[in-house]
Formats: sequence, C-alpha cells, structure tokens
Amino acid sequence: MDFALTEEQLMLQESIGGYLRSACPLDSVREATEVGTTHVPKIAAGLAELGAAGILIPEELGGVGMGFLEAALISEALGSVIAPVSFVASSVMAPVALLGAGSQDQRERWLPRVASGEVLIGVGISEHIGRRETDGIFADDDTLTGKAMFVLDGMDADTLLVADNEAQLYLVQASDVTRNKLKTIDRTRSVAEIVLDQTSAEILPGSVNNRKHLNDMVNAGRVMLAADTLGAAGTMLEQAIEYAKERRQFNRVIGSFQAVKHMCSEMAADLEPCRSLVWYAAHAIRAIPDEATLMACHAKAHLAETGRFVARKATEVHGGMGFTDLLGLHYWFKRIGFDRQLLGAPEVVREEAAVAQGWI
Amino acid sequence: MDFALTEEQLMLQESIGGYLRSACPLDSVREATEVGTTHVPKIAAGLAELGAAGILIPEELGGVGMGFLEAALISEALGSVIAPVSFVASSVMAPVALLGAGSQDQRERWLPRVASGEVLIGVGISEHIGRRETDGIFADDDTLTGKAMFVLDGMDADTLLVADNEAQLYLVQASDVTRNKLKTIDRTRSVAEIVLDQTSAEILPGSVNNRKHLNDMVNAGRVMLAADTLGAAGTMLEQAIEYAKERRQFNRVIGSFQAVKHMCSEMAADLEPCRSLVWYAAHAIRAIPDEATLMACHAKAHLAETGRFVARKATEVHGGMGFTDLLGLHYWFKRIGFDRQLLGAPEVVREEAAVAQGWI
Amino acid sequence: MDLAYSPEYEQYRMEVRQFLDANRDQSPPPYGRGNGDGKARDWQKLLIENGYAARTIPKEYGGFGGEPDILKSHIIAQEFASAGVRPGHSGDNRLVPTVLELGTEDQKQWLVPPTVRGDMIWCQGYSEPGSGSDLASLSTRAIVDGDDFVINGQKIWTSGAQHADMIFCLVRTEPDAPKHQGISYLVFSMDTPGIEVRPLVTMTGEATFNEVFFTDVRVPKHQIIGNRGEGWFVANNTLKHEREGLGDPNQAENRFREIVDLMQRETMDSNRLIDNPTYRDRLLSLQGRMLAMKFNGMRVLTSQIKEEEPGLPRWIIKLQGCELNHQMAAMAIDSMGELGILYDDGPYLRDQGRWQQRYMMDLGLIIGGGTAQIQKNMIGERALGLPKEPKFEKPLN
Amino acid sequence: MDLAYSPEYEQYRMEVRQFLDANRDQSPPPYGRGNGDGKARDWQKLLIENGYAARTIPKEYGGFGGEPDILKSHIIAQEFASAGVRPGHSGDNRLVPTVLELGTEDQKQWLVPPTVRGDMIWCQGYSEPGSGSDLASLSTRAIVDGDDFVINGQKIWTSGAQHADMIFCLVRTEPDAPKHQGISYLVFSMDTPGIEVRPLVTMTGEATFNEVFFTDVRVPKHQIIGNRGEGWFVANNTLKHEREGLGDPNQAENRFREIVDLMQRETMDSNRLIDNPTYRDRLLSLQGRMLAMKFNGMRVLTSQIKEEEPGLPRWIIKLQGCELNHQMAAMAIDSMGELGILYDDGPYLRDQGRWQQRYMMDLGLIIGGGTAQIQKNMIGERALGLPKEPKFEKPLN
Repeated sequence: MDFALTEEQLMLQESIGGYLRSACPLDSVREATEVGTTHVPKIAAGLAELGAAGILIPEELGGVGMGFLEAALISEALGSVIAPVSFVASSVMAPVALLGAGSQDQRERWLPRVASGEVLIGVGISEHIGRRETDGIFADDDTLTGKAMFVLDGMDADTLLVADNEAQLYLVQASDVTRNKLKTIDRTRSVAEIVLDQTSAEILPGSVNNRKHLNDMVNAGRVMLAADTLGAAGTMLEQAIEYAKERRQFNRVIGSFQAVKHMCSEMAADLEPCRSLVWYAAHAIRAIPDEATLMACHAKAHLAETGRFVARKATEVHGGMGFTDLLGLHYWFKRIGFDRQLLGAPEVVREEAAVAQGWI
Repeated sequence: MDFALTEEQLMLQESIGGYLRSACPLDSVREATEVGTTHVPKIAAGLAELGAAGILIPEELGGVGMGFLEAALISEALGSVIAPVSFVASSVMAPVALLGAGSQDQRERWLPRVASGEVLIGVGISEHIGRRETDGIFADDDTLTGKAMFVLDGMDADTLLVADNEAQLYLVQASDVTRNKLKTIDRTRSVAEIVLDQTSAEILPGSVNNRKHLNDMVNAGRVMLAADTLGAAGTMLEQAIEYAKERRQFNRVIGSFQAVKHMCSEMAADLEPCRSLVWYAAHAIRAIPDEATLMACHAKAHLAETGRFVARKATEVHGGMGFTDLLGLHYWFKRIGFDRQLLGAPEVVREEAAVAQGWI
Repeated sequence: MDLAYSPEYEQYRMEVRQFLDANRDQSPPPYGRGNGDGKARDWQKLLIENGYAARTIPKEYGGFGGEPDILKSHIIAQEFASAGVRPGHSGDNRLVPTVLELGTEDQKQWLVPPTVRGDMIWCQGYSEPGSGSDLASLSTRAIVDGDDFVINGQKIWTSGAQHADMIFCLVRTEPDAPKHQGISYLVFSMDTPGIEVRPLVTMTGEATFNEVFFTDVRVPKHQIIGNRGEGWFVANNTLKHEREGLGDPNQAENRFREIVDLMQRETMDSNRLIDNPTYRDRLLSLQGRMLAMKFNGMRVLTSQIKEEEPGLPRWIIKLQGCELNHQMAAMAIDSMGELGILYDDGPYLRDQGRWQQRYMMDLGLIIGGGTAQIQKNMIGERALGLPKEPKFEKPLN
Repeated sequence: MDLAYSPEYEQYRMEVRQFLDANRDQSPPPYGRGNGDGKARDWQKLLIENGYAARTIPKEYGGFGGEPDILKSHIIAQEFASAGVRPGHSGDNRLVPTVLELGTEDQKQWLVPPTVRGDMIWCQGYSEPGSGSDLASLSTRAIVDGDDFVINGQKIWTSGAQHADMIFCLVRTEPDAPKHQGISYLVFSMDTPGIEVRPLVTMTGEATFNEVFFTDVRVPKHQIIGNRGEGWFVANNTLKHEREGLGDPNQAENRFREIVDLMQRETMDSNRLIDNPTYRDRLLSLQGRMLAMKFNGMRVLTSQIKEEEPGLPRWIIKLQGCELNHQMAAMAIDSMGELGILYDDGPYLRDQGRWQQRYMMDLGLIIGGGTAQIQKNMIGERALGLPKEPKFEKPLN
C-alpha cells in the first residue's frame, strides 16, 4: 500500500519540470503564440531527449516504456508552464492506439519515429464524443471520406489518426487531406478541421469491429487533459499566493485580508485532492482496467470544474492585473478553458461515467 | 409604471406584520410545536379578523376581496415569524379552486366559512406534481377511492380538497377519510396522508375535464410557499446581521471580519431580488395570466435555492449557537426546507417552467 | 403595483417611435466613438433639439434643458435600443455632472458645450498600478510651479485614452495630508506635452484600456475642479455614476434570449442543446436569477421615479448582475462543447465568439469598478450596517 | 504507486478476519457507550490482548504495547467495519495521549489503565459560550484555595457529559497573564459537588451535547496535567487528535453508496430517481469529489506510514469532507421531493430519516470543531504561508 510517486517518478517529474522551467518561460510562450507556433521544435526536442515523446513506447521501439502515471506527470508539467508543444495526441493517444490495435509492422514503422520526435501524429475523434454539424468519416475500401473536427495537435502533425463511423482507427497522411486551422482561445495548442475525400488510409487491424481501442485512447487522452489542467491550475494558485503575499492595498499585503486568504484556501482545498484523483486515474488505466473508464471520466470532469474555479479565483486575487496581458495569467486561464471542452465537456463526460457503472 | 406596493398594501403588511410580531413570538411557536399544534386557534382568529383567511374571497362572500400580491405579503409575514397556522392550502389554494371551478352554491356554502376562519380546507394534490408509491385517487360515481399523500394543512382541516387522476377537483369531509399525520422536519406545518375508500365526494363542476383549475391552484400555492420562504429567509438574515454586530471573538465584533461580513452581504445580495420576483409572480397570476405558470415556477424554484443558501449561511454566521435549539434559528431553517420540497422541489418545478415556455 | 405606463408616457413613447421612424436614416452606425465624418455630430444635435440626448443639461451649456424624468429617459433608452438606432449621449456621464455641480462658470462654458456636442471626448485618470481597490492611495504627483501644476506619475485602466481629447484626473497635490485629503481633480488636454499612452491588452486580446504616463506634464492651475485637496470628494460623484451602468438587468435579459436561441439552434448528436435536461435545468436556474434581477431593476426604477433612495436593491446590482452575465457565458460555452473554445474568427465560430469574449470581459467587470470583494464590503457596511475593519496606523506585515 | 498490501500485511489482514470469525459472538452491539453489562469490558479486554485495541499504549498502562503501525491500524479499522463488529478503543484518543506525554507517573497509573479498559469515561471541557472560535479567550476561572483549585464558570458543547465519569477541562488560573498563558489543564470527576450538566438540544432535535456549569467545584491541586498556565499548549495535542476524525473519506464513500442505492430504489412518476438526468449529473459531480477525497485520504495514509508530514492533503480534509457530506445529504433530500421532509418516524420515512438528520448534523460539523471560516484561515496561514490578520492591542468597535 503505497499511494505515492516512486523515486523514479519523482526524478522524472524533477527532470521534466526543471527542463521546462528553464526552456519554457512565459516569454518564450508569448513569442511562440505571437508567431502562431503551437509546437516549438526546440522545446520539443529537449523533451524528446528526456523521453517525453516516447514515454509510453516500449524500449525496443525506441521509447522509454513507462506508464500512464509517468505520462500524466509530464502532462502536468507541460500544463504548469503552458508549453506550446504537442503531447496529448501524438505521444499518448496515438501510441495507445498503435500499441493496442496496430500491426507489428505499423508499430515498428511509426513508434520509433514518434519516440524520437521525428513524427507527430494528430488525433481526430471528436465526433465520437459529440457529433456536430455534418462531421463523421466513412470508409470505402482503403479510402476514407468525410470530415473530422477538432483534430488534436492537428496542424503540426505529419500523420493523422482518425476513426470512421464504426470506431475503426486509421492512419492517413496529413499531406493527403485538406486541413484548416481552427482558431481557439488557447494559442498554445493546435486543433484542426480535416476533410477527407477518398483519401487513402491504413487501418489499424486490431480496431476492426472493436471499439475498445478508441475508448482506451479517449480514456488516456482525458487523463492527460486532466493532468494538464492540474498543472496549469497549480501554477495559477501559486501565482495567486505569491501575489497575495506581495501586493499591498490599504497599508497591508492583500493576503492578510480574509477575503483574499479564503479565496486562496478554497482554491488549495479544491485543487489538492485533484492530484490524487489524477494519479489514481492514470494508474488505473493499466493496473485496474475495470475502473479505467470511470476514473478517466471523473478525472476529466472534476478537473474541468476545479480548474475553472481556480482559473477564475486566481484571476480575481490578482485584481485588475489578472485581467491584463501584463502578467500573462490568461495563458493559463485559457489553457484550462481549452482542456475543459476538448474530449468532452463535463456534463458529457459525467454521463459517460454513469454508463460506465451501469446506471443507465 | 409603478413596481412597488400601494399604500393599502403597505398598510396590510404593517397590520399583519405588527399583529404577528406580538401574537407569535418564538416562545409561542415553541410552545405550539411542543404540544404538536400546527394551527393555533388564537393566532388564526386574530389573522382572520385582519382579513387574512379571506384575503382572496370576494366581499360578498365574506372575505376582503384582495389579490395574490396581498396574499403573498401575508404569506411572507407568516414565514417571517414561522407562524403555526394554516394558510397556503385553506386560504389560498382552496379558494382559488372554489372561485374558479366551484358552483355558485359551493362558493356560498364554503367560502364565507373559510373567510371567517370557521372552516379549514386542506389540499391534497401532490401526486400531480410527482407520483410516489401507490398514491392516486380514482373517481367512481360520487365516490373517490385511493390515497393522497402530503395533504397540505391536512391534519387541521375539516374539509379536504383533492384531485382525481384526471385532475378533477373534489371536496370530501375529513371525518369520512382515514387520515394519518406525517411527521416532518417543520413542526409548524401539518401534512397528512389520507386514504379514501368509496368516500362520498362533491365535485367542483368547473373542473370536469379541465386541468386549468388544478394548475391555477398549484401556481398560487407555489407563489405562497415562495413568499413564505422569503419571509423566513429575511428573518434569518436579520438575525445573522444582528448577531454579527453583537457577538465578539478575538476582541472584535465578528461582523467586522470580512468572512462574516461577506456571508451577510452575499445573503442580502441573493435575497433582495427575490422580493421583486415574488411580487411579480403574485401580481402576474391575475394581471398577466400568460406568464402566471412560468413566474410561479421560477418564484418557487429560485426562492427554494436562495432560501437554502440563506438558511445555511445565517446558521454559519451564528457559529455553534446557530446549531443549538437555544436561539431557535432552526425553526426558520426547517420551514425553508419544508417550503423547498412541497409542491415540487426545484428541479421538478424548473422542468415545468421549461414546458410552460414551450422548450419541451 | 401597476406595470402599465400612464397615458402621458405612452404618448411620449409614441412620439419617440415616430421620431425614430422619421429620422433613422440620418443616424450613424449603432456603435462608434466620436463624431467621425460629422454624421454623428448632426445626429447628436438633432437628438438634443428633440430632447432625446442631454435631456437634463441646461440649454445654456448646450443641452435640452428638460426636467429630470427617469421614466422618459428609460423610454428613450428602450426605444432606441429596440429600434437598433444609436442613442444620443450627455457628453460624459461622469465628467459633465461633476463640472456642472462643482465647476466655475468659466469651466462650465469651456467644457460642457463641446462635450455635449461630442466634439470633446474624455478619458478618466483615476486608477494607478499601485492603487486598485485602495484608490485613495494614488501616488501620481502634481507640484506647483509658477502658474502650473507639474504632473509626474502613471495611470492605468484608462479606457479610450488613445481617442480622447481631454482627461479628468486625480493627482496628489498635498503629499503630507492624510491620504484622502491630499488629492486634487484636474482636467487637461491629452495633447499636453509629456503624456504617453500605451495600449493595455487584456485577456480578451483587445486593448480596451490603456496605461497613461505623465512626465513633467504642465497644467495651468485654473484647470482644477473644486478646491485643492478636495479631489477625492469631487470624484466620488463621478464614481457613483460609473458604477450604475454595470450589471444592467436589461443586458442580462438580452443575453439570456441569445443563449436560449443558441441552445435551440445548436445540436449535438442531432439533439438540440436545450433538449439536454442537465443543460436545460442549468439554463432555467439562470433564468430564475435573471428574472429576479429584472424585476429588481423595475423596483429600483420605480424608486428613482419617486425620488426615493432605492437602497439595497440598487447596491447589489453590480455584484449580482456581473456574476449572472459571467455565468450565462459559462453556460453557453459549456453547452457548445468543443465549439465553445473557438475564438477570433473561423467558419464554425458561433455568435461571432461573443460568449468567450463575454466570459472573460465579465470576469474583468467582476474585478473592475470595485472588485466583488470591495462590493461585498460596501454592501455589508453601507447597506447592512456592519462595522468596518479596524484601521491600522502603521503599515503591518 | 502500489495499491496492494505487502504479504506481511495481507497475512495480518487474514489474522484479523480469522479473529473476527472466531470471536464475533462475544462482541457487544456495534454501537454503544461504556461497559454496560460487562460484555463490552470483556470484549475490549480480548481486543487489547490480541492487539486490536489500545495497540500502541504501553503494557504497563493497560495497553497492548505494540509499535505504531498505521497500516495495521487501518486494516483493523477496515476489517471491523466491514464485519459490522464493534471496534475496540484506546481509551479516549484526546485524553490518553496527553496524559501519556505530559502526565506524572502517578497520573498515568491513575488515569490510563481504567480509561483503556473502558471503566473511566471522559468528556471534554474546552468550549465556552463566549469563546467559540476564539477558544483561548475562555473565562472559566480556577482560584487556588488551600490544596484545591476552586472552579466557577460554564462549558458548552460537552458531548457525553451526562454519561462521563471524568472531565478534562481548561480553566483560567492566571487571570493577569496574556490570554494564551493563563490557562491550566485539569482533570476531575464528574461526581465532584458543584457540577451541573444540562442537555443542549441541537437543530436535529437530539441532545448530543451538553452545557456544564461549575459552582465552587473543588479540585485537588495535583489533578493538573502539565504546569500551571501551560494548559493551552497541553490542550493543543488533544485538539489535533480530535480534528482528524472529521471529514473521514471512508464515511463519505459509504454515504455515497447509500445515496446511489436510494436513487436506484426510489421512484417518481414510475421513474427511478437516478434516471432523472439532472439528479444523475449532480450525483456524478458528487462522486467525482468523493473519489478525489478518497484518494487524497490514501495519499495521507501513505505519508503517515512513511512518517512524513502529509501537509496540505491533510489540512483540507475536514473542510472538504464535511462539506461533501453536507452536499450529499442535500442531494438525497432534493431528489426525494416531498419524501425528503419526513422526519422522526412514520411509514414513508426513507433510510430512517438519516438524510435530514445528516444534512443538519453535517452543517453542525462544518461549524463545529473550528468553523469553516477558521479552517480557511488555518489553511491559508499554515499551509500556504499567507500572513495572519494584524492583531489589535485594544478592543475595537
């Protein structure tokens, strides 16, 4: 019975966190977003060197062969510094699909290049969480036709992983599709709309008539977004506490006012248990598969709610300065907002949690 | 354009309020609830003299012929002092039904006695808001068989107004039915379960194949419960403010602590607009019938939510003393809790509001 | 309770409508600033002549010179809004009343007529980086040098500074006086040498506000409104006017209609969003709050018509109204799912991205113009009579 | 992360289970107080002998004398709970550790063994009507008269005072010292002349607590634990132990199961409550919070096993856990509609009226044992390092 990080996990956390703190200060985030970059090669290369890109990929395929808890720690670290790099889709969701449903050949072809950072794979499956407009992809022989919206890490990817209307998974080349950037509130992330028109596609054979792999991918992605929010909200809370200790009004530091102090305490009290929920949900993916879906749903939904609360209150603690671009607090605010809506907004995800435990 | 009480309404409010403050102090509420009285004849007689029992009943039938806003002011005053007297069912819901659907003969037979306080009419229609267990009443010739739960003012009534499964309304004599007291958290109110077994009943002819009168009755009852909550919550807020001004801790009156001050401000800010909502909903019943159902639903649901918030926060402001019986604060707390659940808990009532505006 | 308007006011409403029908061709676009090509100036002139703008400002200072009549003002606002026509203005609703009440005759002649015409645009120089909630601690200094004040310091949250002709500004003129007593209220041209305006970008990505820097800005001594050291009290009028606009229940009602429309229009898995019971219930909770605020607004309006102090119902408007707007935006975003994160532009953006924009802007309003915390202090102390926090003589911590 | 128990502990768990299987016939009813007919005394004795009660209390004072092992304690608690068997106790978890740490040898011999056996039942005399959150301002006085302290004053919130044999009590012995330094910690029999116990009825209708009045109560001077004037510091240990129990995540998880059961069982208009999407969504939100608190509890337990200070995850348990319980009760009441108001007894009462009872009791816990406001002060100051409110020398307002 040891509900804690191992020495190895703590070291990983420290190495990734330390690297990101120096490689990815707010100024470099600003710079990247101003020129429209959502995947800064230099930062990504450093992360790949530390094993982040291949975190889930077995050593024999060029990765470091760690688990989802390690991946969640990386995601949290990325959220902490709002890093403009692809991770959730390319380094977690796509490897889950390839490892679970890919052929030996496919794994060998793609995963070493993902692990090295040479290839990025975007993931477009949002219509399986909630279908909008006319999106949806249909297979015909070896081609796909249709549209996928909200393709995660979509603009930076070389290769795209999509699902047809029966949840079968395919790889297509980004160069073979029409791809439109969707502008969102979070400029550190890229999402794309892609249009396929008899585009040649390579099916992952394990996904034929088997929805499991899509579900596994969604579970993993949700836990990663929850971890990202944990990181981002953690930073916002830290910044609020720091500000409350320094900013003076009415001849006192504002943190000595009960109203401000209690906002900080409420944030901390709501956020701290989230860490344990994310850890458990990440751990459960492999170790307690019966609970994986339920816990992924709860991690996603609960972090979305707590994240929203922290994002708002931390901004309030900063007063007007929190509302300006000067401190850059809004980058975290928006990243939390993005994480909330992607792969299912809370009400949608909670309803899936009801299904997962047989309530409906 | 005059969204305010008239001189006459202010006088009514003052006369009823003044009477209740002297006739119904907390000690008399305690005394009544300890012996199990939910309709104290002396208080009721004084109210009847001031016109409360016949507030909606036309002058030619012995009442004072006023409107729903006046009735709401009385209900609010009763909630303020948590008066142990029947009002919502006997003086509002039953007269609405009799005036709307009763024959001339029925009105003349019952309403003068209601107005004088000689007769109390309980109302049992809860299965039309949400049916539980095996309740429901079925008509056969001039008799009724079945069960009604949560009959409002039910134990003190001489006569009972019930609805059959087609929402047709009937009067039955309390002495002809089996009646069981249901113990609730709020000892200032009576609700009963009644069992009818081929009990002779007198139909209100206007209700034959016409659900309107049941709806009108429910709308009026909901506005009255909302007004009752407004009164009870108003008193809790006042008590909290008084306590915050007097109680000292850490060498200061606690009202000077931001945490306590803000709780009071939040209560006031949430509660004050409720007054306008209740006024409007009461006014709309007659003056803007198209909006009557929607506004009654919103008044009921929104006051339930705000009432819960105030009940809780006012108790918190009192610290441990709020949790004891010593100050009697819990009488108001429980009355607000009772009002919340009767005639539809908030979620149920809001769904009706959706129907009322054609959303579903 | 009588929600109808008397025949006199119904008649007035008809007049306004007839005016709008007859003249709307001459109106400039609904939104905009300044007099632009002159169309806006002509429009404002026409409105003043007809009593639809600057209604209560005396004729000698360029207004219509009417008696205050809140119901007429309300009718004008409603009719212009529902016709989608740009309303007139009364100059600057913070500056003009202040000058009319406390300015010299010269100042009134100098400042009010061009302001009312729309030829003199103002910005407000109150807040400073170091004095947000604690406005009276401001540190921009003005030192007397000959016939001038010489100003050095910095202001923030100055909306419209880049377009303004003039600024009304609080500066510390008596550094040794207690903090509320050392402030003066100055007015001066934004063209005065030594003023630098830097746009202040907010989280919405727009530069609605500015920082304004003063370096040896010379302002003639007579450009003070009220006495030296009394600026804090002069400004309090202005602050009161500013706060009233925030949390307007009519705005909340309009936004509520928009969100219902969105949820009836938009689908997910082929179901309308409003058919999702969880979203619907949340929408209905917001409707209950919106209605309560709407009727509360009618109650406040009634008090104002009767020249009674509205008290608590008015004190709470900003706190509750801004929060309600924020919650409506949050609900819209949530129900849209992934579509809710879209921003700026693009083919799938709903309602021009307004909901995200409002979600952030409303948070800014919750913080600005007196944070929610300060609002709660004020409600507690002024409306409920709770004691203030004890003061400290010396800086602590 | 390894959620399994090591073979050693799995083995221990099996031993506990075997013990329970073999001996459960001898256990008294699951709940109850004192030793009653002796069955409870025998049971406690058996548990101590086997190391399932008073595990870490030294043998010479009547305990089992085992090494502290949080995981074993946890396993014992889990197994007794899931078997529905009355667990043993360690005397009084506030008094016993205090006496063992700070008492004299005589005091240990006198107080600990009978307490551990269950023959000496304690109540706590800390809170006073005038000193709730500000406990250190207590005013019950003890004056030295010969070899005795003579106590006058009043305590409140004294749970179990009507059944207790003894009280441990804070009294002011040095009225002129600063308020934290004038307090002493006394222990004495509840049979001492001059003590009057009056039941304190709460909003639930039950008298869970009491008021205790002292009139010239004489207590021998040697019945003090620690030094004169150091009672505040003696008591802090005890307070720490008391607070830990509140907000227990295992309790929240059990209650969550109950509410799911209720909502799957109960119907309205022939639909199960859990089939109402709005209630279901609310239930799921609560589940998310409950799970977060459950796993947070596992994290705290892990820290304790490793003898690390758990920090923030532990500080927040009371605040969050009590609130969660309160919200679950509110949800249960709401979903039951009219059934939710039933209380006391009656044919339609669901779950014995527990939800209403809990709704009120949990609010009492939010207020008691340090109100939510005091909890937030503590989290802010001790866990987050925010500065305290400035102190005032003189009473203000």
